[in-house]
Amino acid sequence: MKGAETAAVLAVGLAGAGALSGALLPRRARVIAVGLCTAGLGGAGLTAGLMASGGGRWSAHLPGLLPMAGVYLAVDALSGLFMAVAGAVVLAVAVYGIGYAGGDHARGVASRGVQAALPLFALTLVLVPAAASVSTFLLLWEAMALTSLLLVLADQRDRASVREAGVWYAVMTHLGLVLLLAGMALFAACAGGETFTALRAGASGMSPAARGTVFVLVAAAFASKAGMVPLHPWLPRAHPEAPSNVSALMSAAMVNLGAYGIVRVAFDLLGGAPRWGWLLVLAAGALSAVYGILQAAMASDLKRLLAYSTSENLGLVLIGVGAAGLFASSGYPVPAALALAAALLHVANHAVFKALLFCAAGSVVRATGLRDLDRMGGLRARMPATAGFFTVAALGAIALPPGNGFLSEWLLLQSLINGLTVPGISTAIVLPLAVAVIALSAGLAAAVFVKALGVGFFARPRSAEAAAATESPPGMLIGMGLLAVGCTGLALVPGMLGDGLSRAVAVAGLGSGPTLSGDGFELRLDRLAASMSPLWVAAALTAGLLAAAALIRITARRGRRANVKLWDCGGGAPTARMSYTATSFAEPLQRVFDDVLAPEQDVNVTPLRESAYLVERVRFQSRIPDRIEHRVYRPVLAAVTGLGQSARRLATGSVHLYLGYGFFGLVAVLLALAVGW
Amino acid sequence: MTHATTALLLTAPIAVPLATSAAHAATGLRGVRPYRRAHAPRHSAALAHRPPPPRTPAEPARTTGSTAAAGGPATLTGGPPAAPPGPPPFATDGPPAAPPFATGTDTAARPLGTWLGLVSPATILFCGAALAATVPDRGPVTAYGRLLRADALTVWLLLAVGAVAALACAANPSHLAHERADAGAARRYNLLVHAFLAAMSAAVLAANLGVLWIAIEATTIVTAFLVGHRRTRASVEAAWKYVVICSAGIALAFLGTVLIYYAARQAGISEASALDWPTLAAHADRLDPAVTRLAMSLIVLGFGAKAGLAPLHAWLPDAHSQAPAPVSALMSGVLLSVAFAGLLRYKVIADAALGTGYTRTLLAGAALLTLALAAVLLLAQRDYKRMLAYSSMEHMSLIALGTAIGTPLAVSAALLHIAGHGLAKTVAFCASGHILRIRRTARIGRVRGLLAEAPALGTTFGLAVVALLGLPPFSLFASELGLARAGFTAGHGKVVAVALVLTLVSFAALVTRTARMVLGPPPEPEAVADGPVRLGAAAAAPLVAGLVAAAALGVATGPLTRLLSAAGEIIGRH
Amino acid sequence: MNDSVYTQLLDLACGAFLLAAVVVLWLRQLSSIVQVFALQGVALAAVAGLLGVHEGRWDLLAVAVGIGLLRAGALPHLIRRALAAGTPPPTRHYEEDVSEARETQPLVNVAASLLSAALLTLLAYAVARPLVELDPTPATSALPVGLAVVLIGFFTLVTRRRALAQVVGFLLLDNGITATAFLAASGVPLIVELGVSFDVLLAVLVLQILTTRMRAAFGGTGIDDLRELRD
Amino acid sequence: MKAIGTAAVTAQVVLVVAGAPLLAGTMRQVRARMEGRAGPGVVQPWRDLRKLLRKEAITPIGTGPAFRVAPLLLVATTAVVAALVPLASTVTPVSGSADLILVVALLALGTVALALAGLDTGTAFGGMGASREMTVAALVEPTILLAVFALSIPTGSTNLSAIVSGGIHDPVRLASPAGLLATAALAVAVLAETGRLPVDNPSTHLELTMVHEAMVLEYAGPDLALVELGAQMRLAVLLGLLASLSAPWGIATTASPAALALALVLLTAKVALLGSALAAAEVFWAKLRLFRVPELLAGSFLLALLAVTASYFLTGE
Repeated sequence: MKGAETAAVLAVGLAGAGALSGALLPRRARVIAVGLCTAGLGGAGLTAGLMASGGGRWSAHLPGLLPMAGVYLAVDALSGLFMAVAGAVVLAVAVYGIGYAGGDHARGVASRGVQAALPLFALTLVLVPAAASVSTFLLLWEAMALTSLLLVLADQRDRASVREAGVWYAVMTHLGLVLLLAGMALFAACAGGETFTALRAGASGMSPAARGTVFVLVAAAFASKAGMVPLHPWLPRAHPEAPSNVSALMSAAMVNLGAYGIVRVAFDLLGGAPRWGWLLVLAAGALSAVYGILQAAMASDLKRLLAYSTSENLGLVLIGVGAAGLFASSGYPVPAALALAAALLHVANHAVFKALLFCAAGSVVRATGLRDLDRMGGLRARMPATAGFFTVAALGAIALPPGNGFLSEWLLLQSLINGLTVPGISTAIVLPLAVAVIALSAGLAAAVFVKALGVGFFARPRSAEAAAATESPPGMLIGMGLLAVGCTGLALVPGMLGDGLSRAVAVAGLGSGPTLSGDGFELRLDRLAASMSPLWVAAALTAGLLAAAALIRITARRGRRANVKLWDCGGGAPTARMSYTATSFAEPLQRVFDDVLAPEQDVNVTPLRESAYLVERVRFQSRIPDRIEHRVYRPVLAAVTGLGQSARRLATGSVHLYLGYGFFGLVAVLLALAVGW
Repeated sequence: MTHATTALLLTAPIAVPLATSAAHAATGLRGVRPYRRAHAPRHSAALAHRPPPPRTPAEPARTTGSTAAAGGPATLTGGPPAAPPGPPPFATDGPPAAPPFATGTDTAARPLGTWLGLVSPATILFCGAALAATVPDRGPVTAYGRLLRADALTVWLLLAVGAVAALACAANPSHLAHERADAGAARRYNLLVHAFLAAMSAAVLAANLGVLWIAIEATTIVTAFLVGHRRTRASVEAAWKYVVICSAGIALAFLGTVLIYYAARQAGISEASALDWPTLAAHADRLDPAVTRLAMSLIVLGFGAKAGLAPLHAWLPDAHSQAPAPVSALMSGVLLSVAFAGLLRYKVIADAALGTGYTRTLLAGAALLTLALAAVLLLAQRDYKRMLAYSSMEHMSLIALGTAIGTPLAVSAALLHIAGHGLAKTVAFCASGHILRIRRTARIGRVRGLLAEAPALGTTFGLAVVALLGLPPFSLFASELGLARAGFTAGHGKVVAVALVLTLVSFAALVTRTARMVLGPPPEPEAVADGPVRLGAAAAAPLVAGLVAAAALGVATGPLTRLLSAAGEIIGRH
Repeated sequence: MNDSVYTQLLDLACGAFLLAAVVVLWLRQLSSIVQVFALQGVALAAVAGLLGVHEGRWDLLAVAVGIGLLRAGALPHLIRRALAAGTPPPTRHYEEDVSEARETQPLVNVAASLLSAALLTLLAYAVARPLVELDPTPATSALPVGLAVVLIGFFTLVTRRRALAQVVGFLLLDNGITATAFLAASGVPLIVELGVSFDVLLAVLVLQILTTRMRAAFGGTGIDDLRELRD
Repeated sequence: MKAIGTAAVTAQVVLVVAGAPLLAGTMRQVRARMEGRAGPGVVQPWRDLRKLLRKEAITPIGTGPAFRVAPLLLVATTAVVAALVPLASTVTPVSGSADLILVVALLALGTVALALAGLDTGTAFGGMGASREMTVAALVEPTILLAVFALSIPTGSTNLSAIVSGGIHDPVRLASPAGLLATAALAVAVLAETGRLPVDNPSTHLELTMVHEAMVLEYAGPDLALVELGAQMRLAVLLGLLASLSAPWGIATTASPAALALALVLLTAKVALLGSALAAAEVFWAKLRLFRVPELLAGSFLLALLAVTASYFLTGE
């Protein structure tokens, strides 16, 4: 496979060139050079991925690199799909990044360190799926963590929250690495080899206990990278604080590698995991989907909302992967292949529309400097193109027909509904609940993105910054345009991914024949009487629209549409402060899910000095804390700091104590020897 | 490689540093003393100033009685008057006015000091490289009737000593310049540093276990004065603790050596070669198990003390935080590993005599205990130099864990870890020296926005800590990865898992502290108005070189691969 | 010099050696502690000399004389000089002597110290049992005395509050090790013995200089003042 | 054969467009009669529509394309649903892709469009209506999809034609507990979806209680006509869907014009009957407080969940 190999080498070369130019060139030239190199790198990754998912396989072994281990690379259909997704996102976001980093507000993003780290981060995103040995995978995994940490800390000088987010991100990512290192090292030890081929060969000989431990450790590590609930606190901190083009890359490409890891290790290398393991994955996915979208519904910070929505979408992906594993482990490969195909399609869909959402959010932040939805408004009139792109992406995110999110959720529901043919108590209980979770998260997602779009972009500006907003420069619009084309392409012509998905599923050891086929315009599930042609649905909708417009045109009186004041109940023109903000929009939902969210509200009244009855000022403050983080992480942090404080007594500085340690150590050892240990 | 050249290659690393330190001593004696310090009336000067240079530094002459006490009691200077409980604000020398008696001669010594300082590390590196070309293929070489010997392990350590020494000696001039030390102190400092290098090279090259012990005890004695170089209360306290605890520990190790000697004599090995390592390693199976078991326990306790392992570890944070930056870099970077290499020699003997079980349990126990102590004490750490010292303890326990696992892969990983940690820790300590100079405080809480105020210094310090955290592309990542893989493959999964969790705890502690220091806006915005604090090319060069070397080692060991696996074979053969 | 006389003399010397260590633990006055330490040096030289005579090795005798000079002469002299540099003991004897010359109250009171010395000696005997069984000559059978003095030396090092008392503790530890070396294998090779003695001498010199510096910095040699470097 | 299918589809759409206002008129008439009032007559909604269509088209200041496209999208989605759902015949060219999940999604799309229009006006009523509508829609979604899950179990597919023809050939399935539970859950969901009484009072202008009405407060003239028509069509289609799922007799399964005509007549009868029954029931119902609606929806969700699990436990697969 000459093509894929040259593409990979080209990618590495461009990354190196990008990093050097990022570090050395002056500011203007640096941003453009890095943008072009990263875009080229994304293109190379995309071509390599498409070639691989088209059936090509290549592998490379570089013994010289990475002492005591050597670097192994290999690409097959599964890694090809993820490389293609990562490459596409990197390409579009790099083009967008040129405009974004050029602005005067982006002093942090355009600094040398960040611009040098950006191409390296993009390279790791493209290369992680190509790793083919434990050491190479961990090397690329940690390199991705380090470069993304540098990028998250781009604006660390301006805000303390960025620094705190950076520390949380570094420690949580290292927790993930420790779990992954333990799991993969145990796997390599049991399988007696380090390369993935050796792991595949040795996997059958593993004891169920070892297999279960490896699965739990590795799944936990990858779930934390995908932002699944118990290990998610870094996601709603790192994504909003990172520059928007970086959070687009992280949300659209990096979190997918969490899902890739679980599929690669559990399906391909381990050759299937225990049933309880898959139930765990499914449960984690479901919990993250609901909890993520609930927190998104409550968030009034636009980028925090999008970060929690990433957690929800990855939850849906893991529901698909968990269901596929469940069906496969009870010996039904057909529904398993379908569920896995649905999960992989949702990864692709989510990557494209989430990247576009973050890019649009980035251009809003660039134009207004605001992230708080409550103070935005009226941006549609001032930034029509960005509002248009945000609408296209929101349509994908709310998973309704003309959007691309609908297809993967439809496929996921089909696989779960038809999964009931698999016997067993667990499926009978788990599948309906999974369908209910998907439905609830889809419904809440609709509410979230109506809030984001309606409150953020429509009606009148609620702050001076929003009123002074201007449209983004063409560079950013072209980047967003590319992603919008991707969204509509995936929405209307899903069939083009069809055979790529089937091959990826076959690599995971599930599919014998093609699970879903389609002549480009239609998605037909072969073994089930279900098919979906999104193009026809869109055509029917436009026809209906034109018919209704024609109905009005014919019957209504000729004459222009008059502009009229909004109805003001006779009390004077409605001001911008009267319109609904994100917090008020979410108030009914918050009241419905009150016990889950446990909002903290405090009112403090400052009476006048003279008399307690006269009130000088009343301050109301309401905050929706991340409950799981409070319930799980706060005690742990308190315990650790307590341990640290009490441990200071171990080093009180007295020479007697220090020598006493030595003396008791000596006496203890001698006693052990005397007793004849 | 004729016998003469090997003899030269083996003696040069010891002889040249000794010659350099003698040269410094000579300039001290010959130097014109233009003044005779009038014996000012003895009263405790209110504001302590730098005590006048002591008598000629050639030989720590027998100071007579108390009258010649150096300077009045150095009261606390600098730092806020209401010193909070807990570690005292760093008693810097205070901004000493240029000592009235700055002699004219020291400016002449300045250029002499810079390139003279680099001669000995260059020799060590050159000899190491020359030996590295031959030893892995043709086997060990000996000289002076089996007194000095170089096998793959020795060569690897020589290279590590040379590299770290090169960085530290390159950082010496800028450190001394900024300390505005007067000529006598600077001369005494250089003399001791080169003696220190000579002692370390001797310890590494020694084939006789007795000579090994003597060399390591010599390092303690030489560094005692280096730790106490600043003459403040804290450095005297640190020096005292360092000498007492290390000497007690090393004495136990000598008892262990004596018992090994006794067992060897009872096993019929002739008196001349009873302490010679190769013969001992060859005939170790004939040693009496009970005596060897007792001896090995004492040696792990003794050499463990010098290598920073529990239970006699407590001197390390005090000594490394009070010593001048290049010295603590040398001590943390490579002295701990040289002492640990001594322990490795004994491990080979004990494994042959007792089987690998005993030493593994001892070493793994000491390693986990030290790792736990370091992690817990890092959690609430408030002084960044002590933080770096505890990080050295953490890395030394990982190295001990690697050797405890014992397979060739594990030992190679441990050796690579020694080299990587040496380089990264040297850069970190030298950078911390500059931070101390710029911000005049060692408290983490009072250092803010380093990247904003001094970008070059902040970047190098940040990257050094990134390397210490075990992140790619630095070699500590590759070695920790190798360690974990070897541990699990050798069946010690649980021990390695516990170690990984403890490294996570210290990772978290290190990240929170370094982030607080390095990130953030500049402390006084107007201070940065006139441009950030420049570090200067001379001071930045060693730091950048160290980071580049650590990264290169992490990407590929290249020519050293053969040497590393050979060294791994020696220790982890069985 | 037949065997029985040699064994009795050897045991006498080892007994004196151990007794000196216990007495050091017992005393308070630093100057008398140094006195007893010098006696212990003489006993150690006697042990070495007896072994030299018994095995007829002249180098061993020379080493014994060297050991005697160092451990009974040079080291005590250094410590006395350091002691003299401190504040002189008060002339009026009714005044409680808080000068540096007295080990006011060690960390562990004297009774407890003696008890623990006894326990440590028992431990030394238990640990040394396999060493003795390996080669049951009269010399090796006295090995436990060496180990006991090592443990007692370490105990003194740990519990003393005066700097110079700690130095004496360290030297006791070192005497014990040298005694073990002589009793076990009649001394380590000459180069090693020379090196070790030189190192010990240097160590004591360093400690002595540090004591003077400590007196300058802290105004006294109490170890409890050394508490400022803490976490 | 295809001609009959297309004829069936066009007939369905025309019947729904024309019949919806009449259905609304009959329901109001039934309700008036039961409350002792004379009632404006069945054709009144058509008269209102004609009046509104002739009024002047207006655009409130500050509103954008969302406000203008929403009514068109509402009518379009309902028309497409009317085409897809096998109200009259299961053998139509589009019955292949008549997927129940697609139908539910299209209806949700209409709701989202209207909510966005409400927010676009920027007034308090628009925001309040949109927020409440999206809350209710989000809570209804699980019930509807679980009801779909329950209905699709016997036929093994979510295709509506398959479900309906399955129901026709095997009527016992409709009377089974799973079928009944699913229909009950679907009925409650339809009430919530169309904004009928227990969830929202369609004829109220009291800002504290109105949900659907608040979003469309700013519409006037032809746009208001479209919104009204869209709401009535949505009610008609959903009642038709409910009828064809729970009582599928009479739906043409063969492509013969006679069967088609009979099916259309029966469809109108069934929907009129169902509409008047709903109107009669509404007389006795009072509107639930907004924050008691989730309890109602939770109850219907439980019905749907029981429907799914019941069908599993009973059939013992």
